Amino acid sequence: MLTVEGLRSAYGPIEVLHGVDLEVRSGEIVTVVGANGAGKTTLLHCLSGTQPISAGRIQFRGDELTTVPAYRRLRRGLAQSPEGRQIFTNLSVEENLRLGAFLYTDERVERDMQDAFAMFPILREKRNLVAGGLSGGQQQMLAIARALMGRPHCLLLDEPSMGLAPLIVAQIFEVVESLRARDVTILLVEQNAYGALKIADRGYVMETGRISMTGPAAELIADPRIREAYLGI
Amino acid sequence: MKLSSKWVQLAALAVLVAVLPLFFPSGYYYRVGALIFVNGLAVTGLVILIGYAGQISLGHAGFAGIGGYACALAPEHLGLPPSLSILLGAAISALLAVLIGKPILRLRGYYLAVATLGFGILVSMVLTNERALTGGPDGMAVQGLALRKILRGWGWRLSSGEFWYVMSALAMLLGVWIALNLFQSATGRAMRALHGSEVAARTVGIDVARLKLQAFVISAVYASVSGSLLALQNKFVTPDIAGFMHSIELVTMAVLGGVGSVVGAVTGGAILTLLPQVLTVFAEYEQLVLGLVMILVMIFLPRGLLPSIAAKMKGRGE
Amino acid sequence: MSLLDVSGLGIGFGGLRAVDNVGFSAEPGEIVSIIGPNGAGKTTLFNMISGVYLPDSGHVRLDGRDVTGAAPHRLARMGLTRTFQNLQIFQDMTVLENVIVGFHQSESGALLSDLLALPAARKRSEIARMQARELLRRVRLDKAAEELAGNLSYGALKRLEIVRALAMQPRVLLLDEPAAGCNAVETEEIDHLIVELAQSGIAILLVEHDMKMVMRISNHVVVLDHGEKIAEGSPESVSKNPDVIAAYLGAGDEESVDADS
Amino acid sequence: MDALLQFLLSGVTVGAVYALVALGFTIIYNASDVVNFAQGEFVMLGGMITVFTYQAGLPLPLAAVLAIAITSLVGVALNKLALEPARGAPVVSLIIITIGASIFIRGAAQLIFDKQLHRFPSFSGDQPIHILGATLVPQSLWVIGGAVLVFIGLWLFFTKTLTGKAVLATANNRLAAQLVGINTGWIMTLSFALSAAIGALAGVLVTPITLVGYDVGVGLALKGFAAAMLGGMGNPKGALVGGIALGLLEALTAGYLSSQYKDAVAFIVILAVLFVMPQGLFGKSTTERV
Amino acid sequence: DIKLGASVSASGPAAFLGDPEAKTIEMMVDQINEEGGINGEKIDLVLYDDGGDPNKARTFATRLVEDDEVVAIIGGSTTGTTMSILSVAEDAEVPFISLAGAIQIIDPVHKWVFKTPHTDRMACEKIFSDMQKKGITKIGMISGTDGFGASMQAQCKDVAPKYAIEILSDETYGPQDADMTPQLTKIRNTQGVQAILNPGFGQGPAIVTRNKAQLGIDLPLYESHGVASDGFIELAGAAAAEGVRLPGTALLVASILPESDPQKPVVTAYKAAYEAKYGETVSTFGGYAHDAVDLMSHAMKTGGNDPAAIRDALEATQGYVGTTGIYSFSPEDHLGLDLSAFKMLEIHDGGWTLID
Ligand SMILES: Nc1ncnc2c1ncn2[C@@H]1O[C@H](COP(=O)(O)OP(=O)(O)OP(=O)(O)O)[C@@H](O)[C@H]1O
Ligand SMILES: Nc1ncnc2c1ncn2[C@@H]1O[C@H](COP(=O)(O)OP(=O)(O)OP(=O)(O)O)[C@@H](O)[C@H]1O
Ligand SMILES: [Mg+2]
Ligand SMILES: [Mg+2]
Repeated sequence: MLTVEGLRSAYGPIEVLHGVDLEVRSGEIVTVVGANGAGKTTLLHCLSGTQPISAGRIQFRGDELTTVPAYRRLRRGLAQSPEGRQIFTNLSVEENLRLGAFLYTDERVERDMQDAFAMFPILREKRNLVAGGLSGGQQQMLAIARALMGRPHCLLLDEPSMGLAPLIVAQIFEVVESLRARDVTILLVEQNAYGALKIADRGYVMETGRISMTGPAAELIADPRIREAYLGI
Repeated sequence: MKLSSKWVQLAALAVLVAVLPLFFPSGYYYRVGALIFVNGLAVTGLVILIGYAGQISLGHAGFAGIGGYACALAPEHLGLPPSLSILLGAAISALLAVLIGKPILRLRGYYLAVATLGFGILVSMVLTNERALTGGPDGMAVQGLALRKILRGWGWRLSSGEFWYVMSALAMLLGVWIALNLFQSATGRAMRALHGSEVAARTVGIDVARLKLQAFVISAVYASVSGSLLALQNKFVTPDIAGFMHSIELVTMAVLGGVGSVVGAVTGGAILTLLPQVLTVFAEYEQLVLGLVMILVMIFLPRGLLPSIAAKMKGRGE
Repeated sequence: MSLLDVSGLGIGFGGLRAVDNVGFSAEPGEIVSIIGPNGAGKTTLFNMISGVYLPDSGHVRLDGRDVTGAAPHRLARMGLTRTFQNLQIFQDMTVLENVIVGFHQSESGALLSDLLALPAARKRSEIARMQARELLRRVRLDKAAEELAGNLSYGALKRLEIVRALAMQPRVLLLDEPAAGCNAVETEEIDHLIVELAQSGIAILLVEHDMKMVMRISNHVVVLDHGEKIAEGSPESVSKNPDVIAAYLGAGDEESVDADS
Repeated sequence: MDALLQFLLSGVTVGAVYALVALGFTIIYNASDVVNFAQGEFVMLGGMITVFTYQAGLPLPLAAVLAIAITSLVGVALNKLALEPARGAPVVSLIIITIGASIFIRGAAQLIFDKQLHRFPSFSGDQPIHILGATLVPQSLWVIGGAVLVFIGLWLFFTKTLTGKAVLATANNRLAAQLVGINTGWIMTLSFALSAAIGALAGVLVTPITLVGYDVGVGLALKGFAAAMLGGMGNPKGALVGGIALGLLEALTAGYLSSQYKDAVAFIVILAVLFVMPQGLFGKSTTERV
Repeated sequence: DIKLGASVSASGPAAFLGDPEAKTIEMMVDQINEEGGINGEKIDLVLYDDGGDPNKARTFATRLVEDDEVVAIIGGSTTGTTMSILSVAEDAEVPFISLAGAIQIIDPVHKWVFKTPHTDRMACEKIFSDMQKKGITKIGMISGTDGFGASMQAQCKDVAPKYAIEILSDETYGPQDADMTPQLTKIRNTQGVQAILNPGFGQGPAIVTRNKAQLGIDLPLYESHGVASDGFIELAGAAAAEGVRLPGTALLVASILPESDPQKPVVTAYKAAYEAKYGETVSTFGGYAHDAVDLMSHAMKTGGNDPAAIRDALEATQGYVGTTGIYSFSPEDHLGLDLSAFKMLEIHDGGWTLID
């Protein structure tokens, strides 16, 4: 579904991704774990087209994605719930969700919105309020819901559990699993590595801009190096 | 910014000031030099306000007007020597800055811009309308500085152009020195911090309102002194000195050169002062070229001339 | 008389009572955790205690002095400071400068001495600079000291915010989700740092969704839901409270702690 | 009494001129947070192009449409050639670009056209309309009507259409806008075209009253900016109300206090309003959670 | 070659004045050079556009004397720019002919400074004497707040008592204002006003004239010499401008001047040349520049390349016939015009008519 080869990217003169190879197969949940500053967020932004890449290529559902502008990638089926939420703070919760489905004008939009409200009832309560007034966790829910409104084939999640209460974290992981059932492929970046690896099929470990390890999630959980460096066990 | 870089920047400026006259083919160049320094002084003040503290002003020419007219009016009505009138103007400007700064500095961004704009317009309107006092739109004459005569008494014969070149350069260097001191000081750092995040600045104990006011007052004094020097060397002053266009010109100079850096902003001032002099060759196309230069600089050097160039060189070095 | 005493604090936004009649106190060296579902009012409570919002009912007392509604910078000078859930970093300043700003109170003197770079001002700055470096070393950010703060990754910025607050040598420190965005190992480091701070006599208020951390280090836990305090007590007692389990922790307490590890 | 009415009519007429300029600011501001100081030049172009094409023999309506179309193109060009290449630059830099563009357009206009003042005939003649002893020229009704129509159009655009929302989203968070599939580049193009068109329309409507010359833009932009800030930047309602309020303030001051200080009084009132309402009359305060 | 310097406001708010001035200066110098120059020497013109900014004007003046080393200067479209150039010219001892109106330029007399336009004070006097003839004693005044309007307003207030004229209402408008009905309504509602006087230039007077018609105010309207051009009638509209009176120069009425008028050949020649070259109608302001260049070139014929000699020759000029009037300078009078140079004009059927 998604293939990344030799991806390099830089902020100004400083390169932070030094040739990343990665693959996500259709219907999989794949997670990327790594320390602060490893480049996980940068990688996702490269995939979404919001961060320029200096070398390498990205293929998505058989098509070349490398040169497709960011705003066209959702049309191709690639959505992201970005780090730092990036909601539209001046617009209402409902407008945020509606813009998530910017590409669509059919009646399914309304149904998707109801689904989102069902998933996060608090958003229904706050639908007419300015999104900037939401609490941190509520904004995180909104960001995830907004990404789902784009009806992605493949969803990129950047630390979706950040700032969420334990109950909701558990719920998010359930949602992720249920999305797979709906044929949505997931690339999940998480600091909660244990939780992520538990639901993932495969995992990648990223260290300072490179993939240092990869394998089935179960194997990674069992790997002592990973347990020590990322799981703190 | 390293500790020594303050002295490097100051020394570079001072050397430039001292060496340039060797290449001056005529007295007119002293006049242009003096104008550059006078503008550089006002722009340095704006760097403190805009670049450090992150507050915009579209009305600083108002303070220049106060400084200018102080030098025109105080000698005539109060019998004050022009040199002291500069201080009087600065004091009035500072006082006014406190009075209007207190209410309007609560405003942000464009709202602050329009409030300062209003202040500038009020000043220029008073200068224009109070004809009996200020001579109205046609302006009024200003007494010269006695210092030049005194110097002559000591056998130091300077032409008016040379004299003002030296005076303005000294004033600007002093202003730049102070601004660079501020940059590295606790106050300057706090100003830049509030630029980044007001809430965070507050929670580390910075009195944001007071700090903004300090920046506003300091920059007002810079503008005032610059206005005084301009009036004194022109021996004439009109309300244009306080006009909206002058305010915009000053801000443009600051941004063009790089509003975060004192020396950059002074460079911006130099360019915008020189450009019209160079462009007289294309008289018809002057505005066209001027506008184009502004656009191109901002496109290719979005953080202003000096900082952008510095960043580019640094990038290449790495 | 406690070091920090909060009583009956409340605030509303439009029709919503975001925090209602919340009270607790904290002693030097104590770690008080505030937990609760998303939108329970934890950050809002912090905003009121630190003077960012003006509460419409209740009191905040510091050393017995009523400081309700005092400006944040006044509170900071009295020794109360905080970090932010949504990062508030001085983006265009270097990492080192960010920390030096934290030393503002001890560093700043008369404006004139700053303008003229008098020796006294230079000396104060030099001291602040050295101390700032020391602090950066403590959270392993000393290598990045000269970088622009805006270029750091999220986790690094979180740590930077904490040391900036430490620079003030606070007596009361409010931490809003300090471990968010950090992996288990990094969380543990922050964990140690907080315990260390508490041991040095600072009263710490902690908002955090990482239950493992909360249970491990708190002396006292306050639980909010819908703006109201629904429980408080020792970590053990709170974690067994059925209301808390229902509202926040979820059925399998075990599991959620597990998921966080 | 008839004097008061006359002052009010004058105020509304002038206010509608300011409102039209202020409305022009809203779209670009809403799309990019940039106050486009070249907005006044769009007004000037609208007037000047109409004057010259009309003098060249085109019927007035056609000349006006042509002027609006050409000015829109200028707006698009301004975005494509000057603002887009500078994307990512700080907002002050973008503002300086618009000031540079304003100088540039003025310089070009003085070369292409001339430095004289011009006007073309009023749309519905110059026979004044008498209302209770006060008078109004028919062109004032055109200007007022134009302002109201543009306001309604913009209000519908921003509250009822998805494209309008996309414009707001682009300014609010460009990154997120791209992530939800908004072509932010196109949104900017659209915004500049619309803003320029509104500016040009203003020029077409007001020229029979205010006259037009290559350098009328600065003054209009200044007043329009003040009006927009009084009402609250970005809000069409604010632009309309702010413009009319500013016009009324000036007229009433000129009528009852001092014509010399009418601009001063207007600014003092603006300062007073901002003191109480730091976001202007209808501006939304941005909610920034920490 | 003889170097002649000029600094006018060809752009900016005073472009109205400066644009025709610049064009005229260039045209005249070309003409002189084509005809063989001054005593065989060509005039080398250095022309700057100060944009109406006094500070820039001073810089250009400095540049003219110090860098370009000109022997004489023409320019200063506005009083503000003139005053800036004035002190430079005085210091450098270079003769300077100003193109601005205010009386303070030549009163007191500065040794090196001359000017060609009438003073605004003379315009007031001309208008008031016409009012006197019509028996008007009480007027309302509405003036622009720009330099031109404000200066003339002050002068008119000053000389009004001399003509037994009382100014009952004194209103102003800004240079960019779009509607003056409030001010005019106030004047209309002032008891006893018999006529309205509007010192100003640019778009203001045209709008005042239109607004007066809109309000149906039936009082005589006097405009200043600042609007003396055909453009004004076009902008104000022939209907609204009907009956407006103003003091103008012979230039405006070139075609209807009697053959006997000594200015007739001068004004017709200038008008023909200017309109042929630039395709736009002449204005009074271009006429000021015409006279300045002409006066200067005459003085250069005797003074050659020597600033002091040129100055002396200028001061000795007697009976020179220009577009603005007939100049006779003296050490006490560096304007050299009297009221007779002004003609009272009235707009009738969209054209100019001579009153006296
Ligand atoms: N805007 C930026 N400018 C310059 N450097 C940046 C920028 N954003 C990130 N970096 C640098 O790029 C590297 C990778 O950052 P990135 O945010 O991708 O890491 P991450 O793996 O997502 O970390 P975290 O877990 O903390 O979110 C870091 O070294 C960071 O300092
Ligand atoms: N400025 C504001 N405007 C409107 N509503 C607000 C504002 N601040 C807080 N709220 C509301 O108050 C409630 C409490 O928010 P708060 O941020 O305190 O929650 P929290 O407990 O910190 O949640 P989280 O764990 O998600 O960070 C939320 O419902 C939020 O929408
Ligand atoms: Mg990240
Ligand atoms: Mg919170």
